[in-house]
This record gives sequence, structure tokens and C-alpha cells, in this order.
Amino acid sequence: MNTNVPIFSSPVRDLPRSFEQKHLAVVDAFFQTYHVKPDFIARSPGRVNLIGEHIDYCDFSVLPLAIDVDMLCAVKILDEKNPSITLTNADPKFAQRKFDLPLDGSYMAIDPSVSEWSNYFKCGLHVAHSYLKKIAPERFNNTPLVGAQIFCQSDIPTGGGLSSAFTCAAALATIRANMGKNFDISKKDLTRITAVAEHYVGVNNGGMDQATSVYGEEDHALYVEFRPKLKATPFKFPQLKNHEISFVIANTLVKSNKFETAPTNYNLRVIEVTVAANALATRYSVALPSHKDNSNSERGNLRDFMDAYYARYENQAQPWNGDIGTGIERLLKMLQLVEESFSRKKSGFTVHEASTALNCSREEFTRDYLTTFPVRFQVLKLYQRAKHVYSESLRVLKALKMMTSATFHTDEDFFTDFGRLMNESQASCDKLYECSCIETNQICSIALANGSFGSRLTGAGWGGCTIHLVPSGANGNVEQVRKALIEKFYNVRYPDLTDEELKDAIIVSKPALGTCLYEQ
Amino acid sequence: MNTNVPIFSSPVRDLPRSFEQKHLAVVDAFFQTYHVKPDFIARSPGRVNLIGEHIDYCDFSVLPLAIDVDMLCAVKILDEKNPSITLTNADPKFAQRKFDLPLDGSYMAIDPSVSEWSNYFKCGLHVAHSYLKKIAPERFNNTPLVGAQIFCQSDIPTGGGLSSAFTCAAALATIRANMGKNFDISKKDLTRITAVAEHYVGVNNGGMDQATSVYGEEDHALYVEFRPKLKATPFKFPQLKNHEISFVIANTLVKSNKFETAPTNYNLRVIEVTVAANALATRYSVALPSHKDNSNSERGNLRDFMDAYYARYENQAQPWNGDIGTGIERLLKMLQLVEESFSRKKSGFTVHEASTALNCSREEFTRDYLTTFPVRFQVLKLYQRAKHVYSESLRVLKALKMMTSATFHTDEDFFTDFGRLMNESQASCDKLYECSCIETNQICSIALANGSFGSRLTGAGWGGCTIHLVPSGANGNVEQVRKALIEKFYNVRYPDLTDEELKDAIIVSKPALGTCLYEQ
Amino acid sequence: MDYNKRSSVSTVPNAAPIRVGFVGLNAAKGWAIKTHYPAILQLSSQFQITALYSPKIETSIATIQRLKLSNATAFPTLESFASSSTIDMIVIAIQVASHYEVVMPLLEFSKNNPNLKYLFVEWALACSLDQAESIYKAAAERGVQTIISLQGRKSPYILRAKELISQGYIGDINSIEIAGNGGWYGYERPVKSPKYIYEIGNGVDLVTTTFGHTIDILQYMTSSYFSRINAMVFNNIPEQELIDERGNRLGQRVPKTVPDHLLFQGTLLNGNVPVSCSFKGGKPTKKFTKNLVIDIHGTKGDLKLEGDAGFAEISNLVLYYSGTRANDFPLANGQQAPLDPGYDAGKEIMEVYHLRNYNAIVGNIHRLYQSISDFHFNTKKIPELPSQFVMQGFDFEGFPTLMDALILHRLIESVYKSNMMGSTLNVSNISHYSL
Amino acid sequence: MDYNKRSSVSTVPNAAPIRVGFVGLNAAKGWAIKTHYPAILQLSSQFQITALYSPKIETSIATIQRLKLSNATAFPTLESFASSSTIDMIVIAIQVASHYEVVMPLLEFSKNNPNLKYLFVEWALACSLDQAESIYKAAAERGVQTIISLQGRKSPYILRAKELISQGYIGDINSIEIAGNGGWYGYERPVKSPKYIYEIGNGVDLVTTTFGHTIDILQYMTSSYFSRINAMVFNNIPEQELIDERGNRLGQRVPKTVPDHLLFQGTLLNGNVPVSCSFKGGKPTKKFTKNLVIDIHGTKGDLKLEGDAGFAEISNLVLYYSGTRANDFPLANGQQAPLDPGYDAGKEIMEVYHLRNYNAIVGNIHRLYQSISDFHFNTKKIPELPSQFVMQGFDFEGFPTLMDALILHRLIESVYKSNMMGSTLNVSNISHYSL
Repeated sequence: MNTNVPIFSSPVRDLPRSFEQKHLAVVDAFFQTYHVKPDFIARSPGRVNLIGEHIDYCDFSVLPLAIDVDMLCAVKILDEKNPSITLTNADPKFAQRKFDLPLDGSYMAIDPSVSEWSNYFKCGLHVAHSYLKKIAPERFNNTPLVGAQIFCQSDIPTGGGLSSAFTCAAALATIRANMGKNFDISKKDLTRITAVAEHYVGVNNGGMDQATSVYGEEDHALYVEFRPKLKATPFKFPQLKNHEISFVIANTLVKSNKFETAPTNYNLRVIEVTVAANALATRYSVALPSHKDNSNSERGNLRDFMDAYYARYENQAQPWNGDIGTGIERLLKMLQLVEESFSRKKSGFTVHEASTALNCSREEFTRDYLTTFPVRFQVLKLYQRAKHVYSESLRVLKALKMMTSATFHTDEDFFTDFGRLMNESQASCDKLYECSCIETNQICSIALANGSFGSRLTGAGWGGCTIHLVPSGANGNVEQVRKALIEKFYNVRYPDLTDEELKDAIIVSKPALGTCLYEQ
Repeated sequence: MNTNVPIFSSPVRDLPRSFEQKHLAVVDAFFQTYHVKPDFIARSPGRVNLIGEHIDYCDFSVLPLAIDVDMLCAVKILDEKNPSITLTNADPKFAQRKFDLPLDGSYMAIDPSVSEWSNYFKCGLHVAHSYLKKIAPERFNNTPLVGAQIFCQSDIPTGGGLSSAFTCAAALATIRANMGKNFDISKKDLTRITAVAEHYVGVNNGGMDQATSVYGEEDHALYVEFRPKLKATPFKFPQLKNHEISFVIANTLVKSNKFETAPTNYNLRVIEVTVAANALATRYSVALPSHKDNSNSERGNLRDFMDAYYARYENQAQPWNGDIGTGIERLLKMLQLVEESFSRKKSGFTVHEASTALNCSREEFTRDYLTTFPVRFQVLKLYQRAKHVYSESLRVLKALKMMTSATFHTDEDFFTDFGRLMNESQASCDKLYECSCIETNQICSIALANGSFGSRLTGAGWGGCTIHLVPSGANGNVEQVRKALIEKFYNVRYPDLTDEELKDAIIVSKPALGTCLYEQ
Repeated sequence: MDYNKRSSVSTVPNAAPIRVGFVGLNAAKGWAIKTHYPAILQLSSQFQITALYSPKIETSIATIQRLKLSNATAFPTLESFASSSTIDMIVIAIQVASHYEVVMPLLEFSKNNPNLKYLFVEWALACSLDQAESIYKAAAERGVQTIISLQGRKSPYILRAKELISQGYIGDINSIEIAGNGGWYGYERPVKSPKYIYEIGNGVDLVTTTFGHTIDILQYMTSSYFSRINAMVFNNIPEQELIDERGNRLGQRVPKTVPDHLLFQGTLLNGNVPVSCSFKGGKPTKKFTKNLVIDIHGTKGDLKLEGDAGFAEISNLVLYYSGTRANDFPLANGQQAPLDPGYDAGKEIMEVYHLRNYNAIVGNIHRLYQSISDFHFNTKKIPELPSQFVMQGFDFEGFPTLMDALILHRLIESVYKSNMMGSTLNVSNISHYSL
Repeated sequence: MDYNKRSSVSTVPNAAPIRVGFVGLNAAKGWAIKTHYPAILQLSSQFQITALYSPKIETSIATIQRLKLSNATAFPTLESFASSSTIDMIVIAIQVASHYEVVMPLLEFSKNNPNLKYLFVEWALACSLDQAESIYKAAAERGVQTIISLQGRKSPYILRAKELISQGYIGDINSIEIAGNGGWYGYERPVKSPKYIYEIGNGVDLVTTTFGHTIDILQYMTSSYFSRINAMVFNNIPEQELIDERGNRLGQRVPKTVPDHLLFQGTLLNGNVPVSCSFKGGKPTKKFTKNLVIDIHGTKGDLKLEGDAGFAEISNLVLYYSGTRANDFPLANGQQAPLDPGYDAGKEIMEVYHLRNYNAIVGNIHRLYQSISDFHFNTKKIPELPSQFVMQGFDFEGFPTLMDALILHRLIESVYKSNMMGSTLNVSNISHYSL
């Protein structure tokens, strides 16, 4: 588990499959831009999540896998008196950036009030810089980081974990540039430092994306747990009799910038589930611990409430260790408490009602819950959000059992059972968490009618990607699903898509290798 | 236990001993004032507390006894169109009062901003009025109470439970005047309604005084418990070989008006112990229940913390039922937690430090803890106050054991052991709770040097009465104590006291009958 | 804090009660039934209602029956009422607009009543400065002791604040900010609300009522009148929307000539203290602050008074104090003022003064009546208590009189004048008897 | 909110960077090293420091070495500096008192530098209105685009508030209250604090600096200048106690001629909105309120900006909004403005906007430089972007110029005049170019 981030150097043969072509292309593009060859390439893959959406920032486990799309950062280290970083992006939508590094070794300023692509690089730079200050204070406390020319190229679709892959690659590149070729960083450390990177730019995400990107393994999905501590257990899909298990990924091509919509979407949901946890704690008079380090749940989360409730009323002083059996039993109990506490207020809680539920004043509630990140709302839907988090975590446990230990009478049984969980998850994301969109719902219904057993959004939602459980192999129906989606969705919704774009929009996900370095 | 408040009518013989002379005097004084004879006399005795000071508002049990001094309210019911109440007090310091009753049956206004003796009568009137509205709404919801002429006469010394005796007598008189001769009120009901009476005037007291005054029994002390529910168990002092057990009461004659000093004394202590309970709860992340009904501990108290701690960390979901053995063990644990949590801050907590300890803002702390009753302080001494409450409650359990079940080798052993508990209690009241005074400390040291085995303040403190454990009977030393106090204290401190005043200042307490009615 | 020790103060005088004649007590509606009447109830041995006058005698008769006022007579005419010797104190509790036309003749007729000792008039004592001056002169000539219902001065919170300031708990005052709401003068008007309070000149408006009470309270607490003032008066809502009880708009607009916002700033005579004041008409809808905030900053500490609505004189306020006793430090003359026992000098003291059960609407008026009976029966046995006094000024004892009201009227007059002339006015002389 | 979408805005122009000449950049101390320098670091491809001038050339040389400014030359004289063609933009970051005596000759000498396009001057642009007028005219004649560091206009909180107001989130503004603290001007003065900021006339005081920045911000947010104003300026602390770093009094008193309190009230041109303002000198010691509070009340909601100290332009504020979108109701012309998706009309919206990691001191100046480069390189590809503009006024785009500064100077001048004359002044014409 505590293996290091792999380092490949040419001409070694065991390069990850699809890496070779992209590697040549990015080196070439680097040369076109900077007229010099890069020293190394930092690569971090995108990810999809089979099931378990919007529960990582409540510390519940998820079932993601790294996919065969990635962010490549080709880096040339510069030796300048006034070190500076020049960033060029293959995508013309992201204009070139150049900024100097503070000579006194202080942190590079990040302006969290603007939506700016290079801010994500600066987040990676920041967490790497603070990591370097810890492991080599004498070298990094008051001298600047090295300068560099960097070329970024990504084929990760929106909602495919692009921002996290970028911060991971940026952090890895910064550490490699400053510590040299022979320095090894453990996957555990890289995941830990990048998990909170995006908070500096104002997105209050959990740890799933970074963990998946770093721990990705070929032909394996991952069971990622955040408690009792961060752990990523790879597992293979079960061998069925005469079908293979495939997950088709279809991109809705609906662009929703996580940062710009954070105050009404992503960050608002983090606040809603945190308020829900504390409202339950107030109602059942249990106290939640506060995690100072992690700004998601400075005030405790829904998993904390579950542990505190069982300690107070069921004599279980030890927090839940992740065991599936007890987990299912406790999550069912939590769903019952959510009905008892919130079902009378399905229209949502106003600020006044929320502060009453938390037994504090309006001013206190505003200060404690609404000043962490910018937020805008009319009501907080505590009932729907809490119900989603607990029911989705329950589905992850059932899905994990199916993937790892359950036996199936017929292949059909596996596809039907696992598919049902995915469809329930989509319904919950759509109706309770309200993070789906019209295009996602259309794609899912078309896929389900044409050979998919389970269809749902994957990633934050509000657009982005969808994922479909489709039997493949000899008598699989991957093609049938692809054809139906092209005819009934893409040709209708996006008539003037090129073949190239169509090809990228629908891919069959093959679990890919995690973050790695490629020395030139 | 659920006996009713006794009603005597002349010329029944079994009148309480000392009642007869006073009864004639008050009837005569009534006639001098109103030129008519009263219909009945409501009587409520004063009290002393053997041990267990300032713990009743934390719901810990106490060992009081009603004493042979009382407040008598002689009442003549008037039949007027505009009913009014005229109050005359035997003591000239308390000027005569007359006010009309609202014709629409609404409550009589009480001005909590002034220190005014008749406010205590109005508290009794108020709680009685609300009791009558509950048991006979049709009669009392929108018609006024009956008018009356009332003459009040009390020989209860300051600190002897005067204000509570007065509110009990006033409530009883109001109920008797409005419900007639044949109405019976249970001791339980009278105690319950008068327990919170003084909150209307601004004194945030617990329930000890009212419970003792109502449940008093001749020749019996009381073990009064507030949890799980209000209970007063009479017990006799143990039979020793050749001594009797006597408690001498010596009045310091230091007048400290509980109302006027409440913001810096009595009410401040209630706030300090409530903040201490919540600071402990925050530190050990347990939640305290809030008792909406009882304004002492709307935010939970030190007994609530003990129960919540044992539920969370010692798998004791059920709150402590008062059993002495478990009680002693748990209180020792609490003292340990108080050391752990507060001993580093013996100089006291400023508002800022207190709000940090409670994990809330200054404004929130001010709103939640400081607006219940007027308060003024520089620091809150959470360490000293919490340590007193838990150690004093521990001493009450040990004292109860000595009084009820322990066997003693020699009389000396009883006097030494019980005396030691009383002296420890005085030291704790003086050093930790800071509610003693110079005069009290002088009286105690003189008494201890002249035959008392145990000397301490009794009642709220800051002046008022002291109580001394003195062997009486043939070879007792009650007289020796009395003589020493007169020579070494009273003649020195109050040289021009009359013999009469001196006689009243030092009395040997004989447990007296509780609240009762005397029909003329 | 000793002015509030009352146990030994007799409220059952061995003398006849003060016989009260009411103009404007109506059992069915109005201000007096909700405040003056319950106050007298609590002091029934010191005050006795003996006479009622209202233009329609049926109203007086109905009120006597409803309240069972066994000692009260309904008088048919103002003259008969004013000249009846059964009255020691006349209380005027009618619309401000009719003060002048009632009180002037009443004083004249009252010359036939040798027993009349007190004239109690509700603020705002007539609708203009001239009317107020005339009434004041007539009452002075008539030789009665006058009382004005600036009852904010009797609020326990205001008295406590006055005490803290006078005992040096905040050192020298160095700035004051006041922000308040004045209920009726916003965008919407309840259909049942009486028209006259929306027409300028009737003596009831944001400046005279809401600002008047509050600025009188401020001067009383700080024991200082103003030296220079500037004011801007706004009528940004010339038309209001009529609404029903449930708040729904009836689609009808009605004219408003009284102001809906007042900006006032000035300096206090004592210490040239800057005072900033903003009064806003309309429903108290402030989302992030209380609707009445008085912040008094001093060299040694801060005092804050907060209320839910902008009417300081009838609100159950909360008083916050935090500071160090100025006298902890050696005084100018070297010796040290007595410290509170148990307090370390220089360390911050925190006080919060709030009485959860205090009914301010009745309570303040009750304590005003109490101060009248204290004076009449000299219940506090004050040696050589004068039989009359011209004004309370800034004393703890006594009660506000028509002179105190006149001085306040002059300040309000200068508010309107400052706005009209667009200039900062010197008002340091308005607190002298004869202007 | 789209002015803050910058991903596609190129900050690496395919043109030479703007060559910057600094008067007053000193690596060892002062304002520019803490703010201008870090800002340029972040925009290293758009700005390049090519020239330094300071009276003692050693200072410039030391700074070039310390900051490794490889492209910078230290100039011995103002003339050589001003006429060097290696400078496109001159930044004046020296004491306000020397602005006039440096900028006037500098503009004259700069006539030898054909490349000079920008003159960037720190607020308060000279110590008096006359000096400011002269500098403005000289710069206008010289034909350079001017910039003034009223950087509060670039604060994300101020821009968000401006957006909420302009999109009708609080309906029509109906009252504004501001209370703030101005650090140095209280009872105590740190011994290291420079003398000149306590002497009136040096262009740095409570009115010019603290009030100046804040009132400019208010006008910018509400898109309105003032029509009538009244002010009272106080110097209640003519002598301050000297204290050491740990705050102990050194027993020495020093004279102060700058004011320590400002009372300001007025009405906005748009909507005759009442504005009440109180600025207090001294350490922010308010115990029961924040030390900077801006409350903006509207017919449809309230906006509140809070900060820990009274300097809005360098504080990391918190913005609170609560209200209902005005356009939820049919607009006057009957049709309905587009609603936010997913919002029910008429139901209260709550927004809290706070960026925990935002460094306001550097951030606001950085975004001011960013707006200069946006203009210079037309990074947002605005069609027919003029080569120069006279003033920002109340636009989102662009940056404040010497004309904006001049208008603010005229308001400050009228504050002092209103106090001196004791009158309410009409200032509705001060926002026209030629007065």
C-alpha cells in the first residue's frame, strides 16, 4: 500500500499502453512552444466513480477507478536568478501564463476571487511547496523554488476529475523539479497533500479524485476508504460465465465550471450536509468532533454523527471501522433518524429555521457555517441531502459485496443487481441531491432502453460524464448502446459534432495506471 | 409522601409547640391594624441546611431541616367590587403596601428592577394564580382574585430561608382565600409551584428552601432529592450512647440582601456553575439536555454533565439514580475531570476565554449565558465553583450515610466524623465558592475552640446564619459554646445588642413542622 | 445602585390619596387604558381616579362602569371638570393635536379648583414650539407642578446606564452612534392606522416621537445637552400602500407628509462628544442588526443598549457594559476613588443587565407615577423637599416636567430649522429657562 | 458575475511588457515593496521594472541588488529618470506631502520621453485641492493615461456588492449607515510612528485617508455621488501619549493637529438616499461591534460589509446579503427580468461572500495592475477600446484615474468647508470635469 509514485524512463518497455503516443505528442508540442526539450513529464489520470457520489466529503467510502485519459505536464527546469514559471496549455481556451516566484521563499499568492485555470496549478505548487518546507526546511524556508517552463495537455472530459488530476500533476512536477530525479514520494503522501489543494482556490472537495488519480491500477477498480484512515484497495471485476463486465462512459458535453457554480452547487451541498449532521447532533444531543485540519468538516460530518449516536445510545464507543455488515445496519438506522428529524420540512430550512435547529442565533449560524466558502441559497434541503448521503453510502457497501464476495447464479443476476444499485444512485442524485441535468437524464434513459443494465451520472454532476454497466465480450451489447446514444442523443442534441469528438464522447473505460513520472 | 399541607383549627390541641404564643400575638396585631379578626393564618417555617450548600440548583441532594422560626400571614378575605390586597409587616423596616387586582383576571405586574419586600408576596400570588388558572380555568381566567387584608410577621433570621418561607406562605394564603376552607393542596404541588417563584423577582434559586419549608417534620431532618424527581425523606438523628445531637444556630447579624447582591453573588454563581458544566461538555464532546421549564439550568448543569459523561464513556446510558455507592465513585471521577480541565486557569476565565472554552463567539456566549438575569464580573472561576459543587455533593452522601446507616464505636467518633465533613464544607464555601464572610469565619473558629465539633455557614452565605454540631444532653457543651460566642464575638462585634436580640441570635434548632394553615 | 431600594418606602401614606382627573381615559381604546390605568392599580393607596372628562359624556360613563371606578364622576363639560375641587391632579392623555385647545382653557377654568396641584401631560406637549411655550407659561402662572411622560427616563436600563456613566465605568465618553426604526412611517400603512399620525403638524412623527424620546434619553444618560447640531429630514415616501391586517396590499395609495428618515449629528456640551444618529421609518426589517442600537464609547469602556424596535421608551432593552473602572487609576487629585470590593484595578469588568419579565410599556409609566407619589408624600423623607420644582434636568430623583419637555421641543424645532436652512446650529442656549 | 472569469484572458502578451519606473520603491521599507512589487511579480510578463529614482541613488542601487532587478537602472536625478525613454509607466509611491514638488517637474522633464503612456499616483494625490487640480491639469496636458490607487474599487467584496445592487438584489436603496475606526489618531501614538501623519496638511489623516477610501467605495458600489452633505470634524485629542512597541506609556505627550473624529451625513444624488457616517480615531477597541461596518438597506433586502479595522481598501471583508430579487416582481414596463434558475420569486435569498485566504493588502493592488494590463494589451479584446479614458466613474471595467481622485478631493474639501462654515453644502456639481 505504501508504494511510491512510479517513475518510468525511456526506453523502458513497460510503459502504460496508451501513454506512448501521447508522450511523443506532448514532447513535440513542448519543443514547438519553448524550442527546447522537457526534462520530464508528470502524468495524472482522470477518474470515474462506479457508485458513491457526493459522499467522500462526509468520509464515506467510494468505488472509483482511474481511466485512460490524463493530464500531462511536460517540464523544463530553468536555472535563473529571478525564477519564474511559464505555463502553456494545449487548449487555446486557456491563455498562457507567466509569473515570478517570490525571492524570499514565501508562498505564491493565489487570488480565490477569480475563475482562472492557472490557479489550479498554483494550488499544486502551494501544497508541494509546503511539503518541501516540511521535509527540507533549511532548503525551502527562505529561498525560492526553481523556475520552469511547463506545457500542459489533457484529454480528461469535464466531470472526469480534470481539476484534481491537474493539481496532482502540478504538485508532483514541483517536487520532482526541486528535489531532482532520485527523490521518491509515496502515493500516500502525494494523496494527503493534494487532497486539500483545491480548497486554496475555493472548491471544498473531498479526497476521492486525488486518491483515485494517484492509486489507479491497470485492470483494477478501487475501494477507497477515508476512515479510519486513507486506504485504496484495488479489486478486479468478478469473472462471469460468458460475459465480460464493461463500463461505458458517455460525456454529456455540458460544461459546468465547478468553481463558478460552487456558491450555488458544490460548496452549497457541502454546507447542507454539514448543517444536517449538526442538526441531527443537536436533536439527539450528541457532540461532534471538529477536524481542524480538513476544512470540509471543521464542524463534524454525517459519519461523525453516526459514530456519536452509536456511542451515546448503543454503547458502541468505537467508531465504525468500515465492516460491511455493521455498516449496512447502522446506515439503515441513520435513514430512519433522518425521516424522524427532517421529513416534516421537505420544503427546506431557511436561515432562521436552520439556526433554531442548531440551537444558535442567526449571526452565529452565519459565522460558523456560511463564511468558510462563498455560498448563495434560499433554503437548505437538509432532509434530501442527508437521505442521499446515507442511502448512497449503503449502496456502495452492497455494490462492494457484489464486486468482491457475492456469487451469482447467472451473469444476468450480476448485471441486474449491480445495475439496480446504479439506477437507484442516479435517482437519488437527481431527485434528492439535485446534481443531475436534463442531458444526463436523457442519456441514461436511452442507454437503459438499449442494453445498459445500470446508468448514472459520475463525478460532481451538473453535466459532465455518465457511466453505464454494459455486458461486453462476444455477445455483449456495447455497440448497441453506443449506436443508440449517437442516434438518439448526440445527433439530436449536438448535430454538428465531428467524428473525432463523437469518438471521444463515448469510451469504454479500461482502468488505468495512477499518477507517474516519465523521465526524458 | 404525597400528603397534603396540614390544616389546624382552634381549639385543636396538637398545635405545633411554639406556634401557640405567636398565633395569639399575630391575631392581636392584625386586629390593631385592621380592626377586624383574620379568617386564617398561613404559616411557613425557616430552614437551615446541615450540609450541601449551593448545589440544589445543580440538582444535587441536600440535608436541610425546617427550624422553629416562621413567617405567619394572617389573612382577612374581603368581598369588594374592586378587589385589592393590603400588606402590613410587623417589622417597621417594611412599609405598608396596597395594590388593586386587575379586574380582567390578568397577572399582577411585578417590577423586577426594584428591591421591594412585597415583590416576594407578589411572586407567591403569581404562582398561586397560575396554579388556580390551571385547576379551575373557568373561575380564574378572566375574573380577578379575591381582595384581602394581610398582616405578615416573621422571626426568621437573614439567611434562614426568609424569602422562600414568605413566597410559600403567600401562595398558600392566596389559594386558601380563593378556594375556601375545604380545599386541600398537596405538599408536592405547593413545593413545585413555589420552587420557581423567586425567579419572577430576579433571584435564580434552586428548590431546597421551598422543599424544606413545606416538608418540614418535627424532630426530623430531611434528605431532599431533586432527581430523578423531587423527594423529601425525613430521618431522625441517630441515638448515641450518652449524648444527644444538637445543632446550634448562630446568626452573624450581617445583612446581605440576596436580590441586591445577586448580579455579583448568588446569580453569578449560578452562571459560573452552568458555564462550567457546558465547558466540560464541550471538552469531552458530550451534549447536555436543556431543561426548558427550569430557568436555573436551561443549558444543562453539572449533574447533567456527570450523566452525559458516564453515558458516553462508561456505557451507563441510565442517569445516576442517587445510589450512594455509585454516587461517591462518580463524584470522585468528576473532581478528577475538573482538575484536568480547569486547574490550569485558577485565575478565572474572561468572557473571551469562556467563549473559546464553549466553542462559540463572545456575542453568542453573552446572549446564551448572561441575559437570563443581571450579572457583573471580571472573571468566571469555573475551577473553584465546579470543584465545590462536586466535593460538597460528595460530602452530603457521606453525611447521609453517617446519619442513617453508619454505626459508631463511640459518640466521639460520630461528632468527630460528621464535624469534619461540616468543617470541610465551610472551607470549600469560603475558599472555593467565596460565599463566606469575616464574621462567619470568626464565629466558626470561636465555636470550634469551645465545644463545637463542626461549624459552617448555612443558607446562601455572604452573612446570614452559621450552624454548629454540638453534643447536648447531660454532659453536652451547648452552653459552653453559647457563652464563648457571646463573650468573644457578639460583645466584641455588636457591643450594644439587647439581651432579647442576643437570645434570638443563638438558638438550638429543633426540627419543626412544615408549612400549614391555621383556621381561626 | 440605591435609587431602586424601595422596601422601606411607604406606598400607603397616612394621608388621602392623590385624586386624579383624566382627560382621555377610555376603557375601550387608547394609550391611557393600557398604561396609566394599570399603573394606578398598583398604587391604589396613593392615587384615586375621581373624575373623567371626554367630549361625549357617554364615553366617561361607560368607562366608569367598565372599570368599576366607584369614586369617579363623569363631567359633562371641560369647565365643570376643570373647576371641580375633587381633583388634585389632571392627566391629559389625548391626541397631541388637541393639547393646546384643551389645556389652555382647562388651566383657566382650574383657577376655581384650589386643590389642583399637578398637571400631567403626555409627550409631545402640543404640536409646535409656540404652543408648548404658551402651555408652559400658563401652567407656570397657574402655579401647578407639571409632569411630562418622557418615561424613557424611568426605564431601569436607562437608569443603570446613567449610573455606570456617572460612576466613571466608561471613563470619558468619546463617541456615540444611534440607529433606530420608527414603525409606521415606511412604505406600507395598516388600513386601521389613524390618519393624523401621517400628517405633519399633529405632533406625532418620526422626529417628534421616535427621535424625541430617544435623544431625551441620551441627554439624560450622558447628563449633557447638545452644543452644535445638524439635521437632514427626508420624505422619500410621499405615498404609502394601504395594507390589511394580514399585510396584503389593498392596491390603494395614501399621501404621507410626515418624514420617513432623519439624519442627525451633533456634539454634546460636556466634552464636545461626537453623536451620530440615523432614524429610519417603516417596519423594523433590518436583517443583520437590531432595530434599536445605542453605542456609547468611552476612554475606559463601552456601553451598548439594544432593543427589537426603535422605541427606546417602551422597549424591554438589553444593556451591555464592558470596561475598567476609571477610578481604578489615581484620580487627577492623586487620591483613589473607592474600588468595588473584590475587583482588580485595570481588569475588564463585564456586565449584562436584562430583566426577562420586565413589561416596559406599563413598567416605565408605573415608575413615573411612583416618582410623583414619592414627591407628593415625600416617602423618601428628603429633608426640606421643595413643594415644587421647575425641571428634572439630569437628576436621578424626581420626574420630567413641562420645562424638560419645552427644552426638548426647542431641540426638535432646531432639527427642522437646521434641515430647512441647511446649516449647523448652535443650540447650547436652549436649556436656559427663559429663552 | 463574469468580470472575474479570467481563464481565457491572456496575461502573456505577444508584445513587450510595460516598462515601469518607480519613484519610492525601497526594498527595505515603505508601502510599494509590500504591495506594488508583489503585484508585478505575479504579472511578470506584463510589467518590467526598468528604472528607479530616489533622492539618494544608493537606495535605488541597494534595492536593485536586493530584488535582483536585472532590467532596472538607478537614476541619479529626477530629470534623467523622467526623460529616460526606457519607461512606459511612472509609479509615484512617496509621501503624499512630496507629490506636488516631485510630479510637476517630473511631468515637465517627461516631455523628453516619447514612450511615457501611464502615470500611476498613490492616493491621496497631493495635500490640497489646488495641488490636485494642478497635477491633474499638468498630466492632462502631458497627455498620459492616469491611475490613482483607490484600490478599494478592486476589492472582490466591493465588486460583488456593486453587482448585487446593480442587479436589483436589494431593490431601491433607502438608507446607509457607516461606522469605522481610523487606526493611528487616538489617545496613544507608537513611538516609531512617523510624525508627519499627525500633522494636518500632509494629505494623510482620518478624513483624507480612512474616510476618503471608504466614501469613494460607497459611491462606487451605489453608482452615485452625493448631492447634499454636512460634516463635523473633531480634534478632541490635541495631545497623544507616546507608547513603546509593547504598548507601555513612556510618560511623554506629543501634539496632534489632525482630526480624531469625523461626523458626516448626506444624501445620494440617486434616490436622495440618507447616508450616516461616523469615523473614530484610535485603536479599534469597540467591544460590541466590528470596527468597520457598512449597512446598506434597500426596499428588497439588506447588504452588510464588515471588517476588523476601519480600512475598507486593505481589509479582508465579509459580505452578507439577504433579500429577494426585485425582478421577481413584474418590472414597471410589465415584462419580467430573468430570474435565477431554481429560485422561487419573493422568497428570501441569503448570500455570504468571504474568501478566507484572500490577502487584501496585496490582492487589491494586484488586481489594479491587472486592470491596467487588461487595458494596455486589450486582453479582453474589447472592440474600439479607446487609447485613453478620463475617469472610471462607476464602471466595472477600467481603473480609477486622477479625475476620480480629483472628484474625491473636492468632496473632502467640502467636508472641511462644511465643518468650518457650519453649513450643509450642495455638492452635486463636483463630479463635472471642469468645475
